[in-house]
Amino acid sequence: MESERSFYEYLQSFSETRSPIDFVLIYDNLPRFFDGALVTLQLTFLALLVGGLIAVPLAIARAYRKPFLSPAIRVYTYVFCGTPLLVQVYLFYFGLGQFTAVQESFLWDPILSNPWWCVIIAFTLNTAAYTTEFLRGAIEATPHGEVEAAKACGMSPFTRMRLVVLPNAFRRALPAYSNEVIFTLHGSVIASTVTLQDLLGVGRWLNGRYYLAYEGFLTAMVFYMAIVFLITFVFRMAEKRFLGHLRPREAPAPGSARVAA
Amino acid sequence: DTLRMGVEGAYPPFSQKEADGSLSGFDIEIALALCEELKRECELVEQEWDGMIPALIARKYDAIVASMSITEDRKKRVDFTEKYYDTPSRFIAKEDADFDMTAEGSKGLKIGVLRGTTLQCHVEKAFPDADLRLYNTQEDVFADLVAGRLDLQLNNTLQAIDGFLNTDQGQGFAFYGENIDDPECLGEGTGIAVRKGDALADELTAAIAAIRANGTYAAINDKYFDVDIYGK
Amino acid sequence: MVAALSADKSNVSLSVTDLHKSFGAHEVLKGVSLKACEGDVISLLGSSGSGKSTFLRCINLLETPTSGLITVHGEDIKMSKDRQGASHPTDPRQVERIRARLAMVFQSFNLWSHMTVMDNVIAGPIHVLKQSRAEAIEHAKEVLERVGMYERRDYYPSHISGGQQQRAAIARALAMKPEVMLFDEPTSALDPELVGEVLKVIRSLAEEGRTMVVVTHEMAFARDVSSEVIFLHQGLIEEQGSPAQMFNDPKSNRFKEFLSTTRQ
Amino acid sequence: MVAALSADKSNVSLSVTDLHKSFGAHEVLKGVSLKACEGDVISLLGSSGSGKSTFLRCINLLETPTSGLITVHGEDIKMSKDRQGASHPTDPRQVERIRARLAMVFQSFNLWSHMTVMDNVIAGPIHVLKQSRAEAIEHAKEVLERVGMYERRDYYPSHISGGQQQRAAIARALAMKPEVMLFDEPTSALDPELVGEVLKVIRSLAEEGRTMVVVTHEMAFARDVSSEVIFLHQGLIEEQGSPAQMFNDPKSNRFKEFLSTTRQ
Amino acid sequence: MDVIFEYKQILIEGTLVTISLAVLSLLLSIVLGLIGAFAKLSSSRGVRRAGNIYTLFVRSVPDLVLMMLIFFGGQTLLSQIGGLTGLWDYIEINQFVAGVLTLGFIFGAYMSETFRGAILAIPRGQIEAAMAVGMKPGQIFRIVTWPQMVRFALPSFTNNWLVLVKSTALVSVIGLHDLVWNAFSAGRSTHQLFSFMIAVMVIYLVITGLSDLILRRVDRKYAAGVRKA
Ligand SMILES: Nc1ncnc2c1ncn2[C@@H]1O[C@H](COP(=O)(O)OP(=O)(O)OP(=O)(O)O)[C@@H](O)[C@H]1O
Ligand SMILES: Nc1ncnc2c1ncn2[C@@H]1O[C@H](COP(=O)(O)OP(=O)(O)OP(=O)(O)O)[C@@H](O)[C@H]1O
Ligand SMILES: [Mg+2]
Ligand SMILES: [Mg+2]
Repeated sequence: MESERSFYEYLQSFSETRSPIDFVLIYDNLPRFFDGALVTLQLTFLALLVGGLIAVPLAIARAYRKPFLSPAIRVYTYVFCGTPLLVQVYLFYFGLGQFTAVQESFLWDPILSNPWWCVIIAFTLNTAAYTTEFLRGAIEATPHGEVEAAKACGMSPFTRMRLVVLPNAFRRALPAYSNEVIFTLHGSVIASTVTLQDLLGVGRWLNGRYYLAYEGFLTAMVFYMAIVFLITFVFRMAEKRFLGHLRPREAPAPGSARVAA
Repeated sequence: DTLRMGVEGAYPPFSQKEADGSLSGFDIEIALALCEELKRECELVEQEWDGMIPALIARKYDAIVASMSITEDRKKRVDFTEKYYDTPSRFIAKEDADFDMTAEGSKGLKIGVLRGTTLQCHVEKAFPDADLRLYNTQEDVFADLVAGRLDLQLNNTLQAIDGFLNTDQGQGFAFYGENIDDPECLGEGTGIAVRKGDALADELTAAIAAIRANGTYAAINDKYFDVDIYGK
Repeated sequence: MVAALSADKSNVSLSVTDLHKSFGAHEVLKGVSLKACEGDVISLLGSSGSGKSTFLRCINLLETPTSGLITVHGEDIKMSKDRQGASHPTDPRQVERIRARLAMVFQSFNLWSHMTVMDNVIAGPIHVLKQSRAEAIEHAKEVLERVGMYERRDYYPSHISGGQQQRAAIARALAMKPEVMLFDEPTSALDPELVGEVLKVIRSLAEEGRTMVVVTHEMAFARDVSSEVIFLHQGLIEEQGSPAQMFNDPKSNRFKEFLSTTRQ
Repeated sequence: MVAALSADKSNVSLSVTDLHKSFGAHEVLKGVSLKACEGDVISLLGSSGSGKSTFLRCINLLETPTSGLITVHGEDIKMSKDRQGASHPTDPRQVERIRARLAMVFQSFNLWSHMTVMDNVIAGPIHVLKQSRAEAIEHAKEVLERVGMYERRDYYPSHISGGQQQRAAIARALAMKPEVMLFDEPTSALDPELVGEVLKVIRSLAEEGRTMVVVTHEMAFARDVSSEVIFLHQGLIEEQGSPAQMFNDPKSNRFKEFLSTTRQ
Repeated sequence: MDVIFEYKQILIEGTLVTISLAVLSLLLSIVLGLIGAFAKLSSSRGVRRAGNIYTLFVRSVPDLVLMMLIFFGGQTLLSQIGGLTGLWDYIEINQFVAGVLTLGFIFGAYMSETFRGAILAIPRGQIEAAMAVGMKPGQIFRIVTWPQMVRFALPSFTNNWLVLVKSTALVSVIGLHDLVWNAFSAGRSTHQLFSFMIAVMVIYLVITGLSDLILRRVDRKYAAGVRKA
């Protein structure tokens, strides 16, 4: 208790005398930033999860050039990959909200009236479009010989997909997917422009409330950095676990008996 | 040298954008009139509301003429001129609305205000449990009120009348409750903000008095409003 | 041109009759026939581009033959023509069933890169033959030991040497308990010592009486191990016969020439 | 272990003395010496992983030797050690100059994939030897004709067959008018007919009296063409001598074993 | 639709700002990207680390946050430094210049990854063959590395470019009057946000479609010698 008080006092005197940054305000509002981080994480990962699930069948349809379906999906990915997310979110939020027909439809009350849902839908469609495209690339890049080997031992198309093509593609798409996760996180800041109190929203709120120039942004930035480091770490572990076969085999150090796990 | 005035562009009738991209409105014309009075070249710099003060401190411009209320909180960051107008603020809701506006009863009420305004301060203080939503522009607040995403919105009465209630989209909405009385948050009228210690504050205060005296202020006032908005 | 086939042997495991295959306007196989009885080892020789790989790939329908009949253990693979006149297998199920009985060892191994050696070997038995995992692993152990790869069972294909990959691919094929094995240049990329190793494995399979068709450039192997040698030239069987006959007394000029260059 | 070098011949084009090379803790070359006079053809034999490629790559400093002296036409390549004790060439200019006199033909060709065969051949003469374009093209024509690739001069490497790529790589090396040529398994990936073709070119270079060091698995070539054979084993010269002596009367057990497997 | 036509002038102006902003940022990011890529591939550990920190930092912070920080914070900091040291009174960071610098800085980091990957994708043997002929490092870059690198870099480069064009929309939040900003203000003034958002989407699709076309041409040019599957 004692030390905490003195820390707070130290912070106060430090902020007043020696620093252009007001640490006291940041410290006082840390709980809000944690709430904001929660919103950010929720938006990012829910969008990624649902978007990822949508992307798999779409990517398969694209990779195998299903007639009609594939061009239709391409139009979808082209529109969502080719226009700014900011505009997409506004279109869903303010754009659709203008129409009485939309306001009176069954979709309005639980879903479109709520900024959270608008943002989630826009994010999900957006990340699904990107994921579809690079997953398609990974599926198409499956070594032809491996598919033939699967055919040659009599596997059905479904088994081939499940056992050879998809595991292969997922693993190869992993680095690209780590980028997509980070870009989705970066994109999630747009939520703050439609009233959601995500991390940046809290940062902007702090700046707006106390008329500050950078304290809110700086604090948000530190939180974002922490999240990205965490994501990067998780992906590094995943790559170690799943991409073992793509790494060059490290020469065993002399004298170290390597036990196969 | 040029005097750069920070203004907003989405707060009719104080400031708005015309089809040709030019700005108009009460704040805009006041800003131009002050420049003329000071015999300085004038440049208008558009800025979204929540970056207004940071951008001033960052010297993107030298003064803010954007319906900014003079409050104690803001005075910690910037200096103000004397007020150049003073109008009250009031909630707006659907005509038939009926809410419990006590601190406890307002729990979960969806209230929209412009981010970084005195009104944000007031709602946070008076209705801590309300679902406060912060917007980048006043137009977005109205849009969501109409869309039904908000129960109430709070802003300047004059702006609300001309920018909303008297327009097509404002049909079916009305003021709700009385004018807000919260000097601590809402301050003492609307002034022009300048960087701390800038002598420009006094020059502008003098200029405001001058245009009030020579009738320029009245002319602009009458162009936009039926009443004198300077207050007492 | 097609030499007399060793007709009327008891158990015909694989027979191919008058197989044609074109890629666009380019006719790669111009009527190739082959009959392999249980325990036969047929060596397929021929210069680069003569159509050897294409022939093997047609047998298990990785390429669709333009025309011709393929019979595996008495079962004809049914083919039908679509409206454009392109030929297709009629019944995909039948193709899958037949492929499960024909194992292929690819020139470039084609091991599944995201699976360890063990997983490569048990994938077919579990998912195609519907064996239990335990059963498949038990059998895999046997075949891996046979090719001397049991120690390396937990390595990924990219972490083992070429010779080891080749042996893993053979183990994968063996694990399917195939009736016929097709080998496409199983020693092409190996150094002389590894060539010896791999051929030893194939030789031991031959001794067991397994039916095999082997595309090879190793004359010594063709001579010592096979029961029949086929020399393919420009999509046709140029010469065919027992190894003794073919190597000691080649008939066609083209084959003589081929033998002379490979002997340097 | 190092056998007596054929000392005191008139013109020594390349000499390597006591070359060591480690990758981390793994010592790949443990002191290898070699002396090649003008017109010598030295064959380097050895099983996979014995360090043959590493040795060739050290000679033109694509790998930095851990220690040892390399002399090209009387000029020592100067090496110095940095603070961590790692050795580095002292003068990058000298290395570039010496590399221009030593041509290397890589095991995997390494033709520049974005240039046609002709551009591959003239790039070195123009940018390194500072020949004019016309002059370089004229000379390129000569070397391309020599390896029978002039017709294919406008093809990109990916559009010609392996044997043709190999010959283009030889032409690229020849165009530098090198004093010494280093070949790394120049026939490893070819079919028997192409092997013959490529070896014929190398043989004709030998007859012209060019100094060459050739890593090869082709015993017939080593026996017939080279003036000296070196057998490398685990980073050391296990046996060394004239082809006649080496092939007819091998001394070391390891080399005997090696010979027996390659003869099957 | 009429409204859009009425406001076409400011939409056109906004489009021009967006395009020039994107192109200038792209040029800056290419320069920074090449420097970054070579820094990361440098043999000096310190230089390598500097290159890595650059990308790590940019990856860690959302563009918008970085932009706001640089735009508001950077200017304030600059003024404070000027005030404290007395060296300068006020240095204006022009919004457009700030936008170009910020976007260029951010995308330089992504470009450096793109270029590094492309350089690494060149088979080692290609470089070794050039070394074996005796080429100097500069010649190797010009004759072998660059022509091959362009092809490997292009897919990821294209992707970066498309993301960059879209990111210019974020500068509207810091008040630069690009296409999105102008469309927002027009949409709000006329209460026709929906129509203007659709117009913005269409304009963006045209821009991305056009650049796709151009980049495909470049790809064809540098694909010489590549075997088509
Ligand atoms: N998918 C294809 N499309 C077009 N032509 C093909 C295709 N596959 C093979 N060919 C052609 O068919 C011919 C025979 O090829 P194949 O691979 O069967 O030869 P091979 O006898 O196996 O030669 P190698 O010894 O070099 O492996 C070649 O001329 C080749 O160019
Ligand atoms: N860059 C490297 N890092 C670590 N070890 C290496 C490296 N290059 C080669 N080695 C090791 O050095 C040894 C010799 O390799 P080298 O390529 O010289 O063999 P080689 O005699 O040419 O074999 P091959 O006939 O298979 O080409 C091998 O054990 C190899 O694993
Ligand atoms: Mg073949
Ligand atoms: Mg080698």
